[in-house]
Amino acid sequence: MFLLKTRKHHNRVRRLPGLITENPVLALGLALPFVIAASYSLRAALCVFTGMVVATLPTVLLASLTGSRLPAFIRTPVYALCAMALLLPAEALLTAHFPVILDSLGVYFPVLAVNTLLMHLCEKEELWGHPLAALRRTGLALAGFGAVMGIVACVRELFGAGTLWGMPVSWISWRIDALLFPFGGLIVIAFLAAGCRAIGRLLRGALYQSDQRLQRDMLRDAAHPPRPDGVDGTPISK
Amino acid sequence: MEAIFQFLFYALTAALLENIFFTRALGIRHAMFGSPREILSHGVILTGITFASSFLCYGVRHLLAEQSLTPVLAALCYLACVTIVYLAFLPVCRRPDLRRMLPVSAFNCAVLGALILSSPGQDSLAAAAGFGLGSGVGYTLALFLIKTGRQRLELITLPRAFKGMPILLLYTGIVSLAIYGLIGHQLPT
Amino acid sequence: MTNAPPYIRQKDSCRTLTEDVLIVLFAVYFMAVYYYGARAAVLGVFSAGVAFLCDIVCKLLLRQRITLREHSSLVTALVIPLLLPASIPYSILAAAVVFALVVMKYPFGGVGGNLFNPAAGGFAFAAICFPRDVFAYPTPLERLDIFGSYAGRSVTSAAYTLKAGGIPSVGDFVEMLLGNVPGPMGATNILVVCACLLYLVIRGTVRWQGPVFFLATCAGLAWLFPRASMPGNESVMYELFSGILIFGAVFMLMEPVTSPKRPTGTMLYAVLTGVMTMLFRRFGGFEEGFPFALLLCNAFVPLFDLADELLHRKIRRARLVSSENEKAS
Amino acid sequence: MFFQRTAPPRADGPSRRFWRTAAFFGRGGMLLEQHKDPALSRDLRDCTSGAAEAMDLPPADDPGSLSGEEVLRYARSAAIIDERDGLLLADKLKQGAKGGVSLLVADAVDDEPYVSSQLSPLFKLSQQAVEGLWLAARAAGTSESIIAVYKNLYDTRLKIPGSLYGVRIRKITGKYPAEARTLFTQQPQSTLLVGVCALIHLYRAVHRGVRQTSAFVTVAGDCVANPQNLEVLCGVTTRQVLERCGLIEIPGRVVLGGPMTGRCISPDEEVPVTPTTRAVLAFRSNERDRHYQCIGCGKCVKVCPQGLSPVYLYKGAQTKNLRLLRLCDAVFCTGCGTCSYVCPAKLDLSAEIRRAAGIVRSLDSAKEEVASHD
Repeated sequence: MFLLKTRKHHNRVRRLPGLITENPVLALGLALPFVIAASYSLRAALCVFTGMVVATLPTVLLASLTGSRLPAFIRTPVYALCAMALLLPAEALLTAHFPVILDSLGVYFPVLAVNTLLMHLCEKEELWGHPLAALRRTGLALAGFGAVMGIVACVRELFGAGTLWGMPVSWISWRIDALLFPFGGLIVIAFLAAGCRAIGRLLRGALYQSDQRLQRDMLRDAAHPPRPDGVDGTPISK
Repeated sequence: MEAIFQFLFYALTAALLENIFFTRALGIRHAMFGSPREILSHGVILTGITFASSFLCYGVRHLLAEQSLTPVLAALCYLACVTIVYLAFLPVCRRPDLRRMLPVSAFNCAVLGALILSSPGQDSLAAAAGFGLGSGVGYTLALFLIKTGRQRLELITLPRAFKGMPILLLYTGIVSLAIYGLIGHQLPT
Repeated sequence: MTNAPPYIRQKDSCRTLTEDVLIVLFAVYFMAVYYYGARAAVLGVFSAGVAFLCDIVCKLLLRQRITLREHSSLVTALVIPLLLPASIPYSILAAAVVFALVVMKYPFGGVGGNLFNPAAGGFAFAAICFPRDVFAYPTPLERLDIFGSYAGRSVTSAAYTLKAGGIPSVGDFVEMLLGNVPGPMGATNILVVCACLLYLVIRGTVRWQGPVFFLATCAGLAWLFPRASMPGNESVMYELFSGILIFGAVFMLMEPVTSPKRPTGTMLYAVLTGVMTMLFRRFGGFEEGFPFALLLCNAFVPLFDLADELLHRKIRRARLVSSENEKAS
Repeated sequence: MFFQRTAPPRADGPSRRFWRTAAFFGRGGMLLEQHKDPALSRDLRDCTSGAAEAMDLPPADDPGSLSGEEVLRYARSAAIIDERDGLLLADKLKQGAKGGVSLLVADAVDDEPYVSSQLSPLFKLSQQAVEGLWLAARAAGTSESIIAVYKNLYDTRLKIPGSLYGVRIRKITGKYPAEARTLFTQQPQSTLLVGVCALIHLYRAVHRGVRQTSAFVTVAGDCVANPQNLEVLCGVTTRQVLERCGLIEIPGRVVLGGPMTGRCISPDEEVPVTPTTRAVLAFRSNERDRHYQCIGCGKCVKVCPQGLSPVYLYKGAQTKNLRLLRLCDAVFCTGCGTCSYVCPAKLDLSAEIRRAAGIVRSLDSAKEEVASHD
């Protein structure tokens, strides 16, 4: 198999596991409740994202430092309590700016302390003992999570409530209220995940086709090399 | 007698009406894989922990009723209760797979979500316990329903982009659309 | 037909099966046009057009063969307008049909794969997103202009008064039977729908156990727990004739793809749907609970089929044992 | 096609009666239009042009006094093959005699449409058939013998007498596949089914001392000019048989055996006729109805005589889901073809399920071998 371009693309993408290839929400299915039920408006999505960042980043750092030393059964409670403790300042900060949003989020802000993205990253043995790698991996995962939250929140708020960041948008005349409820989020996420998977497959197909064309050109060149053209096309003897 | 009625009423609403899986989309991670036996053990552990810690949380709520607790602080206390119940459960289950599954089943969105949701409305212990038990049982039934859906989806030739997680999310979305018809309005999250 | 035995096949195919339902639907459309004028027919043609476009796009995306012989999405598209009022704006009808096909049917693999009834899904989506338009009905026999939005006085249907706990004073038994009652476009003319049920059962497209057990359960529950203080039989009449109960029992309950495969499973499915419908009507948020109950019970159909398979596995074993005993004796 | 024995639970006592009544209701099968008429009413043409091979045994001078062993020796030297299942008639009769069979049944059950290759010899050469039946009864040592004939509502013009030369005729009516396959096979020890054509050949072997060189074949189908029953030499190719009956148009496909369980050969292929080919049918091929998917209408489930659910077996076979194939007992399928006949989506259910059942059977037998080794 001749996969020059595909391999080059794959090496480039492999270094960013969270954003492009293994998106934690769409591919691994982590932290789904927040993307489904809590991202009905852009501001709510921002609050949940900041809460997630504040809760996850330090906890994973702590996990990578103390992971191998703590016994198995005590690890999860420690991470959960640490994440919840970290959420306290985050909540104070966010109630200052968005008191109404945080109140309407209700259960979804405190539950950030036990979300599956956090547990998944803390239990990764390969990150134990390498705080820098853990930081990088968590950063990418959170970026992937934030990207999906942003897209879903924009779609749902724009078509669901006809507003963007609270301000009504002029060119939206009708509103689909179903998008604001959890089942609307589930359906949007399902189509987003399927779409991303289909686009990924199309991209890989295009790369493969270009590889095949490249191979055919190289074979044709190897078969009869292009004549090094002298003034009147006579071969220049080496 | 009145407590029993309240217990049953809250258990039923938590299990069928305000099912935390379909109406609040909490704990979807475990709906995607797992054989019926794993689902059963996950559900039983989850229900046990939620039920037990709902007693503790009720006690905590009464002790700290005076101070004005911010939601996250209250959640911290509930998490402490869950940890206590989790540590109490540890010596009970011996089997290695149960021991490995215990932390995952104890600390997930469904448990903490159910406890936080049960706090505002109820004033009596029976109501809180009923809500805890009902949400655990409702969550397990929801997982089994998704399991039968998954078995049915294996028989159909799905489009390639929808195989696996996307079609499961769509299936859950349609069932929660149906249950939304029963509630009719957005539940207080 | 093919080079695998048997080489002779029955004449009717999927096409004739769906054509039976189409013939019957035209009868209901005829009644709708009689009551609400040409707008009913234009709504049907419009939704059929939208469904055809969705078909083309989705089949191209799924790389499926586009044949004009398959009418199952046409049936869905023609059922949805009959559930909605005749004064429904065209945009909402288009949204319901697109949701029914693009979200409920094609992601599950096209024609034979959907697990949920697309028509019920389309109506549920429209009811949740645009409740004002879906539950405001024009009075029958009143001229509706074909295009544009409806400006007349929209009335509430019998289901609404039942939901509010009152006794619907819409009309006596004959009025409701003939459909001269404000309500969904096709679902109010009970007599025609029952004739359609008879035709479908005789043609074998619909198993009789489904609608019969479903309507029996609904009638029983309506008799036992009337929603307003009225005698049993009146409560049964109002419950069955209001909303889309009987129309749903004929066209949506026994959709071949989403209903159980054996008669025993159909009975359980119909009883559960009946109980759920009455539950949704009494405690639900919307005046019409049947589509939501149907979607929920479609999720239980794999369970009923599994129970059926285990039951018939025992029957086969019993037949085996009985044949062995005869051999031994 | 006896049942594939899997370990059945012992259901006895009152529950057994409940299950047996439940089993009775799930009879399944369906009423097929028989199309037997032009072929059956026409007379049986003998196309063997008198080529009869003499046997090493001389014809018996007094057939009435032959003992059982002598009849067996005639059958074995005439190498008569029973057209029902392709076994040697001599072996079947010997096994019947050894097993103490009480009832010998002359099987003229043509329950597949178009096919009447057992009915017309029975009625056209009934004297030879009955004499052959007595000889076979003596060979198998059975006390009682009857003739089983299939007739359903569609072939109204077929008049079946009550008895034939004193032998009672048992009419089997009802749906395809006929109960005879399931009724008689339920008591293999007490009954022995022998084909009518084999009995006719036994009579000729004993009385005329000729070997079996011919077979009775029905030639029918919507491409055949005049469908009829022929007695044809074995080894004659299907093309010659079809040309003898005349073809209206080029057939889309030619079927050996019944239309429900036969084997398809392409029109220009040359296949010799053997004693077990009961019919040669030529059909027009209309390839119009294709590309439907299963819409789960449940008609195949209602029609399956074994009470299986072909819709799930087909899905299990398509997605290679062995758990489902075993749950729904794919191995119980007898390949009668009614599910494919009735399927509105024109899917080849019975062929697919038979293939899957073969896979499941081979896997199970392989598993048993491995289990028996260690």
